[in-house]
Amino acid sequence: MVQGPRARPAPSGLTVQSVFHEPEVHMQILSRPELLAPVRAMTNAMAARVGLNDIDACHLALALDEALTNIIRHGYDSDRNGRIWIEMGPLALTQGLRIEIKDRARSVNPDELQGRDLEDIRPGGLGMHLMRTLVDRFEHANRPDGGMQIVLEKSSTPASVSNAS
Amino acid sequence: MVQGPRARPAPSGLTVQSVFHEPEVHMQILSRPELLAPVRAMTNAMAARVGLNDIDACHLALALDEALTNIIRHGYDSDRNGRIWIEMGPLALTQGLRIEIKDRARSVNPDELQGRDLEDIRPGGLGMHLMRTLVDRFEHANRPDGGMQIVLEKSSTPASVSNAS
Amino acid sequence: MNAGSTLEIAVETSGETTIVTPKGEVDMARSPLLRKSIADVMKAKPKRVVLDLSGVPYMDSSGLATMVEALQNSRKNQIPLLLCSLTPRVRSILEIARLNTVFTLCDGRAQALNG
Amino acid sequence: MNAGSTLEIAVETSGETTIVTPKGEVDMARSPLLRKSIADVMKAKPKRVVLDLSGVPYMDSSGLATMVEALQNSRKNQIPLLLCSLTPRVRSILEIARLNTVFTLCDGRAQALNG
Ligand SMILES: Nc1ncnc2c1ncn2[C@@H]1O[C@H](COP(=O)(O)OP(=O)(O)O)[C@@H](O)[C@H]1O
Ligand SMILES: Nc1ncnc2c1ncn2[C@@H]1O[C@H](COP(=O)(O)OP(=O)(O)O)[C@@H](O)[C@H]1O
Repeated sequence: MVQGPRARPAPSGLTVQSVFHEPEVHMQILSRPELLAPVRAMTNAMAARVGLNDIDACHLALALDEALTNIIRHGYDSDRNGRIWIEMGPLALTQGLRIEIKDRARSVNPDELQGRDLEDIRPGGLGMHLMRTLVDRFEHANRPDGGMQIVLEKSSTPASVSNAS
Repeated sequence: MVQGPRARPAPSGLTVQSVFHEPEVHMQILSRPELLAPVRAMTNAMAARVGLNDIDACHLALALDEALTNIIRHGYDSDRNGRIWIEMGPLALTQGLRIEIKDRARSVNPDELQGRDLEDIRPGGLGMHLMRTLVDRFEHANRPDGGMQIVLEKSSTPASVSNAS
Repeated sequence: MNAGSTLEIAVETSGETTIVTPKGEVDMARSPLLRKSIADVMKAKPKRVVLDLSGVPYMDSSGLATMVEALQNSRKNQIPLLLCSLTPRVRSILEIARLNTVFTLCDGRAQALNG
Repeated sequence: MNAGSTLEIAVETSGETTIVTPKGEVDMARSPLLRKSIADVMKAKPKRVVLDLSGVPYMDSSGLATMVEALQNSRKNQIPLLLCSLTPRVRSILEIARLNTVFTLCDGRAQALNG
């Protein structure tokens, strides 16, 4: 009997749990592009649950998507059996959502993660720019035990601001 | 600094991983009604990923919802900090999805789980009937280590059948 | 959109009929809102109540229970309750719960108002 | 619905214009399908290509990259490429990527066909 991929405990993070956010959902997914849509659907609904509007929810889901896409493509080199851990929960001080992402893929020098210059119109290199721009807080670090950790936070923007464009 | 709820390893199950299904997503959620919508969104997208049509996906998501609702209300007595583990992945032999649900709530005599007679029109007691009817395979057991384990499986019905009504 | 809940409920009157139109998925977290809306409407003793379900793509057993309770309330108070404009998913859920024959179902709102 | 993919792409012609209409979310798993569709359309050397995005509620950077590639292809082959009917979400994503000024955007399909 073949053993399927089993859940493993998430690697321990660089930050400790705090009064500023409370994880409500912990996930472990395999590094497969087909799982991006399910995770996105969950993210949008979690964002609505904490009070983010439709556009803000979409932008947070996009930031997470870009992080996962990079981990799948660059971190795990498109191996379909890598593990990715995702944690989501409301921020305590504002209406907002915090997402923490961890992998056990090869870690990379943060200087390599700049992405391309936007003036240089060509496919690729957009992911890092989008992630940085789409959320209020973006952190990206190598963990001492190997692998990476990404933090994304987005709070509710007042309707008047977010509906402006 | 207050420690938020941390992820704990899922309790070990009664069944072993097999060639017949492959878990792709492992989740741990807190026992909160507000998390039903995010889990449902994820379930619908996972069902679409394995090829279930819209109505079948909705029925599987409903069966999961009923299981979670019962665990939240009856198992954890509406305590908002209980843990529920959910595992999802494609079936190997048919286009379908398997979902496994575990809790560490008080377990219950399976005879108590009958639900009400459908002829008796009153609110409540519908959940068990729906769960049994909505999926192809429904298993409900007490684990030796305490808590319950529920298995739900649903395979794709041919379009001609599912669109008939 | 109000934080945490994405069920919105509109109540309007047309002649002596009160129409309740929930918009969003009805689950354990949201059915109390629907229960309260319908109870409030019944208290005003309208001649008829129509529950327009066109905006409800999903309903679980707590939603079904809410509607069964409303039906019992309507019988006790002799206020006819009609459901109209069910989405295919909600219709299929009602059928599986074998409640489709218990409620008075109308295809559209016009039919419910004239029926 | 085909298993695993929920992106459907319709290709039609109107006069000398070819219109490509994807329906669904475009992410890393689905953008290769869109890339191939557009490449096939370009190969037939139509006078103009319109990408109707009314059915695309979401697009990630792999979708954007696909469109940038299509634009480069269109410039090389001197086949004008127009995007029309963007949803508010996709428009906002294009703006954040600062690609809204790089592409020719039209409000509706009619405008794209006459423009
Ligand atoms: N998780 C990761 N692991 C390893 N390398 C990464 C990771 N994320 C990004 N990178 C590196 O950073 C570069 C820029 O990433 P990005 O802006 O998303 O553009 P793209 O992925 O299209 O190249 C990538 O080409 C890759 O070399
Ligand atoms: N996870 C559970 N833990 C404990 N008791 C349960 C659980 N699920 C169901 N039950 C029992 O089974 C009964 C029938 O459940 P159900 O058909 O869902 O109807 P309802 O929840 O509306 O009463 C419940 O009233 C409860 O006593």
